[in-house]
Amino acid sequence: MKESLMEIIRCPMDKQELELEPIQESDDEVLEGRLVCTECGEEYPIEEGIPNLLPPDMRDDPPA
Amino acid sequence: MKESLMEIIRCPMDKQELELEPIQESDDEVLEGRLVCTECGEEYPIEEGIPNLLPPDMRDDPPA
Amino acid sequence: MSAREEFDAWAADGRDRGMEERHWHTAKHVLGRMPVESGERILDLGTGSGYAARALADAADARACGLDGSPEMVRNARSYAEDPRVEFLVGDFGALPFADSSFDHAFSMEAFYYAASPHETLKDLRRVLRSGATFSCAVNYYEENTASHEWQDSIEIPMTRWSMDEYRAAFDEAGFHVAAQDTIPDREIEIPPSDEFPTEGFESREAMVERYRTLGTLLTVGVVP
Amino acid sequence: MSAREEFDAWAADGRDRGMEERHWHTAKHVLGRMPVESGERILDLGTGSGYAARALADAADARACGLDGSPEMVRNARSYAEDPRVEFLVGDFGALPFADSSFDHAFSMEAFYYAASPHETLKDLRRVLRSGATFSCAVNYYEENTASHEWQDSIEIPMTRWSMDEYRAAFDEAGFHVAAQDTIPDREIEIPPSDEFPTEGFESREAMVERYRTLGTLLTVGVVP
Ligand SMILES: Nc1ncnc2c1ncn2[C@@H]1O[C@H](CSCC[C@H](N)C(=O)O)[C@@H](O)[C@H]1O
Ligand SMILES: Nc1ncnc2c1ncn2[C@@H]1O[C@H](CSCC[C@H](N)C(=O)O)[C@@H](O)[C@H]1O
Repeated sequence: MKESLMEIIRCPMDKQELELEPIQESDDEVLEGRLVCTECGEEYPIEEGIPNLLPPDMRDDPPA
Repeated sequence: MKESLMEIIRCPMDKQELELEPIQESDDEVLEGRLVCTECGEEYPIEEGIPNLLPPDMRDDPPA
Repeated sequence: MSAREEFDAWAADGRDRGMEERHWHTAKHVLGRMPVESGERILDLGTGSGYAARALADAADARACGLDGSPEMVRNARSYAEDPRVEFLVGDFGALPFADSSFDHAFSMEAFYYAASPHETLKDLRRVLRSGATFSCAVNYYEENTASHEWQDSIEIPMTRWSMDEYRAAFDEAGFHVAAQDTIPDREIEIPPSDEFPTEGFESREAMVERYRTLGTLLTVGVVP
Repeated sequence: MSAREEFDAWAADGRDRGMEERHWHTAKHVLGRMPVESGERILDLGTGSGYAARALADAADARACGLDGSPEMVRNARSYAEDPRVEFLVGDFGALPFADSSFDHAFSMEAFYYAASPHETLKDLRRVLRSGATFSCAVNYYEENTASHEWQDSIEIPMTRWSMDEYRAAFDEAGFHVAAQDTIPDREIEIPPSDEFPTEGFESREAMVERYRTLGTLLTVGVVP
């Protein structure tokens, strides 16, 4: 995920701004990290360069 | 020309309402008549059922 | 020669019906895309033989009004139409004789570029269309269609030759939202085998294929905000 | 099975690429009509393999963002795209993770009807689109396409089957102006000779011709006022 995406992505629940917490970065992308809602505090993972902005109840792995 | 067209036609010059002066009518159409602008008084002919709403300087027959 | 004399002469020659036949190949697709609801009022700008007004009334149960600057064209158009939902009048693109928000949609085929002041005509069109109305503007004469450039040589009326970008920009400037733009191929016109070229119109078969099958008709659709 | 599990399984099976190949026949025409300007931001809703996002970036020099609810689809889509103008993210049609007026246009192919609350999704889409933005919504599953009705039997996710009229009405209700509606034929899919019918999908050659060459893909284009 490129940082420029921060301009448009928001918390799926309350549409408020997100804060980017990078964990691992490449030249121009965040590969691992977190997006934290500045309003509700909900955390959204960035894994293998892909932000997962599903609502929290849809994000978690289904029970096997 | 059907009378219902009066709802939408206007004087081409000042876009004001027209008054219908029928001369010859059929069942549901005005075949000959005049449309007179309620504002500027300009007259537009209806001939063979067709209203001619060209601006006056374009309407007149070209000199032969 | 004035526009009126020119097009009156075309109508007297029966060119209105010839255009109808050729233009229908692509115009029917333009008409088919228009989101017309039953009972809506549609303007056909530069109606010629009036085929689009007739088709809209017939297929969509719309009330269609065909405007044309040539009294002879309109006389013909009226004589071809029996449908009480179809009306015709004589008027000029430079002074649309309609109230504000008169129409739910507008259509124009191979006519718009004859407007003496196309930017003014677009603005006036916007005025006579309601909010949410569409204007489907179809032309075969445009910059990218190089085969069309020479058409200006055979007619004294000045023709506006915009590119696809220029159409979008002009719509935008007149206050339309550009909703779509496309070139619609003419898949129906017969293209003779290679050995019959050059023909009167085309140097080579490839040029004719490009003109019709690839470029076809440029459609720009605007929506009133 | 949840939507996520269902489509993750499709992605793992390589069905994303299969859909890309088939859907491209009509999707390319939808994309070709979009009035995209260089540098504009486009949303591809239910991006699958991400082909539309790639094509928009490539052809129109746009910045395309593909959203999909299936992490496996998005992983694949990211792996196929090298273009820095293309981005992908995981998200659901029911909770679009974007700021107001984020996009200049939106596109969706064979995905919209999976939305759990399609009316809500349309309203939310309107929110994330700027004034003047278009939404091109393309579906093969719709009321008039009777051959598509049985698709629901082979998938547990509920699918919304609107008619052409219902699409226009829903767009209208969500605050879009309907700018165009059309069925785009698939002229490329191979249709076997009559004696090979019935096939798995079609009783007769006529039924297959109707499904693809006549009905094809339903496109509804909305514009934000
Ligand atoms: N300034 C103007 N005002 C009104 N009509 C005009 C005009 N300039 C040209 N026209 C009309 O535009 C038409 C162009 S020919 C196209 C006719 C028809 N739409 C078709 O597709 O066949 C002619 O009928 C001509 O009389
Ligand atoms: N509720 C939802 N939210 C987000 N994506 C969804 C969704 N329901 C279905 N999808 C996605 O929509 C896609 C439909 S398949 C179509 C993919 C692609 N547009 C193409 O034309 O080939 C799948 O990738 C699926 O994961």
